[in-house]
Amino acid sequence: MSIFIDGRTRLLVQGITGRDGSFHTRQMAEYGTRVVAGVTPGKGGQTFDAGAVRVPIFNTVADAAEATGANVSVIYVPPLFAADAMMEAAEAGIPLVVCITEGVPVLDMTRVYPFIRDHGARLIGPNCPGLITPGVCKVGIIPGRICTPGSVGLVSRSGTLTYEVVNQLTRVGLGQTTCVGIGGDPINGTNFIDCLAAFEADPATTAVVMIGEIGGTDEQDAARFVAERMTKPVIGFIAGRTAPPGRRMGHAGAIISGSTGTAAEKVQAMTDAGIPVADRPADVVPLLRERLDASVRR
Amino acid sequence: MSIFIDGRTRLLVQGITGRDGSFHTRQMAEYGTRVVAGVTPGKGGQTFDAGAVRVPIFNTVADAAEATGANVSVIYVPPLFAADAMMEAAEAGIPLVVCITEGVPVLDMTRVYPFIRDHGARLIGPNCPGLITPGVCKVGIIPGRICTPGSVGLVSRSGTLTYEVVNQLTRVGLGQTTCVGIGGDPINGTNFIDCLAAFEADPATTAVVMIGEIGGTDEQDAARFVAERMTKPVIGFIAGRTAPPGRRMGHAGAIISGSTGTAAEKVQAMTDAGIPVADRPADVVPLLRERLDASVRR
Amino acid sequence: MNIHEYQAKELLRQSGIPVQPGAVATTPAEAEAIAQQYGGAVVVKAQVHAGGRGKAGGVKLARTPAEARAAAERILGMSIKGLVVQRVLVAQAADIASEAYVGIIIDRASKRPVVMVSPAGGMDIEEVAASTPERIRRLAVDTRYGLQSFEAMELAFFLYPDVRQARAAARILRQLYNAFMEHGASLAEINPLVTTPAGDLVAVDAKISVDDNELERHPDLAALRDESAEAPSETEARRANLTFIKLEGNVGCVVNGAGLAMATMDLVKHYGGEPANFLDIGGSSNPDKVVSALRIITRDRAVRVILFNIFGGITRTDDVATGIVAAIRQSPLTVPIVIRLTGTNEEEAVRILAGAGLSAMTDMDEAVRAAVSLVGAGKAA
Amino acid sequence: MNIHEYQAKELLRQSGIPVQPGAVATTPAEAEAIAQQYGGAVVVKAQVHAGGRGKAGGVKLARTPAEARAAAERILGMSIKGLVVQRVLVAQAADIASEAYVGIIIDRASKRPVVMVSPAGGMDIEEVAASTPERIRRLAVDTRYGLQSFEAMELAFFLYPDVRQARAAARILRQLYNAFMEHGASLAEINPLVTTPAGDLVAVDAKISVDDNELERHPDLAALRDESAEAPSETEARRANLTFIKLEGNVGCVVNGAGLAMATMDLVKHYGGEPANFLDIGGSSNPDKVVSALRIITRDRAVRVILFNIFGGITRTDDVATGIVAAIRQSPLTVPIVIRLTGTNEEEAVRILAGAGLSAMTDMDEAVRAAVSLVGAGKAA
Repeated sequence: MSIFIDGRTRLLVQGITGRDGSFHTRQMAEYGTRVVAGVTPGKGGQTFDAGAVRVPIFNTVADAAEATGANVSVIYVPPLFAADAMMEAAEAGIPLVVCITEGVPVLDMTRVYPFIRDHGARLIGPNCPGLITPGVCKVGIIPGRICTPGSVGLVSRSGTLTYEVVNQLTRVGLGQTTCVGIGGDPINGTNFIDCLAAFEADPATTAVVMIGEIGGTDEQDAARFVAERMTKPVIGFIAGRTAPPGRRMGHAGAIISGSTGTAAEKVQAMTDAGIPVADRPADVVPLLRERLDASVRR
Repeated sequence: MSIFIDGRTRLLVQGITGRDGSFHTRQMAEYGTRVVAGVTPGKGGQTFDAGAVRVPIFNTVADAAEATGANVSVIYVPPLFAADAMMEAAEAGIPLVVCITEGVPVLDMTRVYPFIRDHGARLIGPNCPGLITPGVCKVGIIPGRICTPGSVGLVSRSGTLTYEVVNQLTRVGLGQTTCVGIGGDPINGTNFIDCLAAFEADPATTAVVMIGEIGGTDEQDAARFVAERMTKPVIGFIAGRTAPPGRRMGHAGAIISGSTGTAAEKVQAMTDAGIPVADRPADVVPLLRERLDASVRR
Repeated sequence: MNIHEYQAKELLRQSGIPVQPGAVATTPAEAEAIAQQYGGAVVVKAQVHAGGRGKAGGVKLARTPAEARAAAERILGMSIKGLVVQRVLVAQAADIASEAYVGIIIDRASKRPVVMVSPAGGMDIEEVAASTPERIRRLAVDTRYGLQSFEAMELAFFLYPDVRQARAAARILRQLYNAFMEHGASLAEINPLVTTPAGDLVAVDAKISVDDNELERHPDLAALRDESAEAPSETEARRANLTFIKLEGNVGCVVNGAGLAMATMDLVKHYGGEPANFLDIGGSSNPDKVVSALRIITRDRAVRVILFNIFGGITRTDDVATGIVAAIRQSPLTVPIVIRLTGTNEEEAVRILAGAGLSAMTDMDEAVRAAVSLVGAGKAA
Repeated sequence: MNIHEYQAKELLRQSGIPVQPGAVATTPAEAEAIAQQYGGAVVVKAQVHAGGRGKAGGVKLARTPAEARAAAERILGMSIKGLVVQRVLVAQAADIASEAYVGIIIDRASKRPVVMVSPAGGMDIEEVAASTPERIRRLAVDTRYGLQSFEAMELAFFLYPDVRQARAAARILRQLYNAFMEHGASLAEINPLVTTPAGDLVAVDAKISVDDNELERHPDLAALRDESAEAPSETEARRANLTFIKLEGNVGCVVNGAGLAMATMDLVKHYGGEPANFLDIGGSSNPDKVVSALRIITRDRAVRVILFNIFGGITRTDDVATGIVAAIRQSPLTVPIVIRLTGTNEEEAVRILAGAGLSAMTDMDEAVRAAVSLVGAGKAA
């Protein structure tokens, strides 16, 4: 079992013929993901050679969804076109939209967010590495070979830091149900709580690692959620403990949220919620082991 | 009993110090309606003399709603300010908003309609005479003396034509639970079906008169609703049987709806649904009597 | 409010849409000069608020400036559906590879603006809808988001398989949508949207109607109104804030409220009469409005009887009575008048009318029957 | 991207907001000429991207043109928080009855732009938030509808009991919101929004930051960038598409990905070191980016050791290795370098580095410890 993607995932790639889109389509197909359609306006009717399969290309997501029954879309289009691509996918009835694109203007996201919600879809990202259900299906850019199937869920705001942690889990044999990179942009579609709730509901997941960073209050909200609603052990890590204050968000954001979004504040909130927080990435594995052992003993 | 408004109605008047607003506030108060607040920006803190009561004036609907617990708002502001007024009322949490103003731009309504829906409010109008629960409460401009309490529900797209029919009902002793004028604009907040469903659910209403006119497909949709969902007798009237085609809507509207919105089409749909349709306003009363007698006999 | 083709094209041009070049002429000499300036063939088109200009001979191709002059000579002053042509548009003739239709209107059912496109351009879209409905594609736009790029592309691909043309059409659709919203339009269409042999898109005919309720917000658009292109009764009615539609019968109707006005017309027919007009004096009418209404009605020589049907709510019936008396004092009636009024200040109204020797009824049915029976009698009531 | 006060004011002026008149001078003579032209008292203000200009002596009142010249002489060339003043704004001094704050930023929690207003204008809004939070009112704007009139009025009444001023403020708030959206801003504020003794509102200081991600869409705004007001390393980093923030330590870090970069800095601290910078080379990095990164880092004289931490995903580690080798060939390093790389094309990367006599580690912890232990050693690894 897993969250969000599994063996029934039928993937559509928006921007399939672009530089990043074509490269990662091949990677995803090679990993075993069922890539059923691609979209590049003007190339409708052509096919894309993804190695193992030839993927039909369509002019629009609506056409692609109708013809192929795609149920997940992953977006690799340039930043100024990403908002339109996300909304196109939601409008076409795709229930899960994953946007890899980095550099999407935040004001675009103030329109995309309600649009996605109005359409009952889930958005992961933008500016995220996507997600992977090891051994089954990968949507995005997380390197497949650093993952292995297992029972740990992982959710992270970061890209390469996720790889770092997943890699350590895999090296010691702690496989994963699903690893989700939710992205670090100020406005994104899916937050920690969404993923934690999904992991809590997923019978195959026995523990969760959450990797946060400075800025915003998402980790604090997640900590409260863990304390109040979760039965499974959660281990945390927060990047940016030594970051100088105010360099990412500016002061005004802090005024609004009533929080400066510092690492200290987040670590405190997580500790208060009973979440062990690793000091170093290398401490995640021992902390996780400890909690898993404790669970078993209980 | 009644629909939408009753003895618990606490009315707020937007544009209370304007020409129409001040006149009708006095009329409504005199009729016994509980007018609890008025809004005129810049006159916050003053009071309005409504004869029987002095009504406190506020600068904003939010202030008024918070201070007085108003649960219905009626709007008498100039047409170009009406959209803002309707949205202000909905945003302030007023569950029923009645807009009397005529001449609201239809593009304004394309924004107001989803806004009202997003806020879970009900809008009646714009360009409508409002509604009255005879003997209890009146919101809008329907003359109180032509109504009398009873068990007939009335819903109409028209203003004075409504008065004509209500007057005839009253003259022969057929009193009304509630009379609702939904307005004749291309985009309005509440349609026939909304009112028919409310009358069907209202134990005090035993029969309904619906008064339609040419344009759109609201009457046809309502006819289907009556056939499928209503147990109470419904009598109809359609104005505009002799109107030249295409003078109100233009051809393109008809293309969209797949209908020309003619009176003949509407009368046919209603007849097909088992709704007796009066040829003249004066025929409404005999038709209604006939159906009521039939109901009693059943 | 309708505006002329040349005005609509100017608005579209301002929105960035590629529009066939053209200029307006009010004389044959001006038309010739414009043709001279463009060099090649031009099309001379009557600027009137009426459909079917082509069939009426109001659109002519001219290969030379002299032909343009001759065409303008024939078209200017021509009457199309009762409207005299005062201006022609002299436009560069476009080379046409194909023609499409794109338009936007308000849809009551979805409560949204709806964009319609069809590859069957140049034809009346009504005809396309009737004969080949599958050649029209519609999209209801959520105004909270506007017409999105992807939506415009979906529509554009329905018109053009070629991606370059589809992109150009998508851009035009979004510009048209923006123009529609910005100008408070109730209709905006480009028909035909021409593809040239080189593959470029250009708007060759355009129509925009502006919601009258928006005009106060758009004084620049209100200024585009061409009263010379309207019937004088329409102009007067609009200025007096009355809704007036001329019909073919002889019973002149003055009513308060559109629904009651239609019901009154229906009842006139029911009793075998023919309404001469739809006239709604609206709510909160003052005596001046009534005077204007009577002036408009009596100008119609077909009218044989005047029927007032007033149900006073906001409308004070005494105001109406005062208006009737004032109008008759200004110019005595030459046809009979039947007055039905009931409601607000009814007693006062009856008193005012009696003072001028007029009587009033209170029942609508009775009044309509009386008016119809008076048609042909030709004497004052 | 930050723009200068005078640029922000020009944008607000274009949006219709009443702005204090002013003009930019780059010399004392120009400042005098501007003051001469305005006649009365002026304020001479340093145009730098730094807060606290007033406390630093960068804002001076001048009663005469001569005083304006003298003020400009003192301010031009002055260094404020390390930034040299190249321009001054010479603005007509405003008569002040009261001061308010109005601003808009993006709020992560509501995922909307939030409008903030406070009658405590002229102060740092952070200070107001800390000391008298009840004097700030916030509104999260639903961008699907925009800032509505009634919302603007609610905020405006919080600032001004007088309806005339409230209406003027509501108009300014909507204009500010439109400017914010139109220019792709991440921050737009007017502080103070001054009420004159006559009761008029005027923007006396303004600040706008534009989302860097929007600049491609707004070439006119991108052109407002003042590179003379930036540190050279920031300019170079931006041009190379690197995210670089200078810090106070001596361990120069080059990392791919912001999260990993922060985690690397944290680990440096954890082992007793001090990071000299945050530097994210991003995904899909090419060798040129790495060369730029090394050039930026080595320019910092405080750096005693260079630490690469690369986890190859999209980033190919062989590209990074190629870049390192190329940079060292161009200008040999004078400080030791520690390289950790793992992931995509790792074997090839190791081979490339070995060819230049460099070795690489695969464990992050180990690499960071090694780098920290090398601080002070001063010799190449």
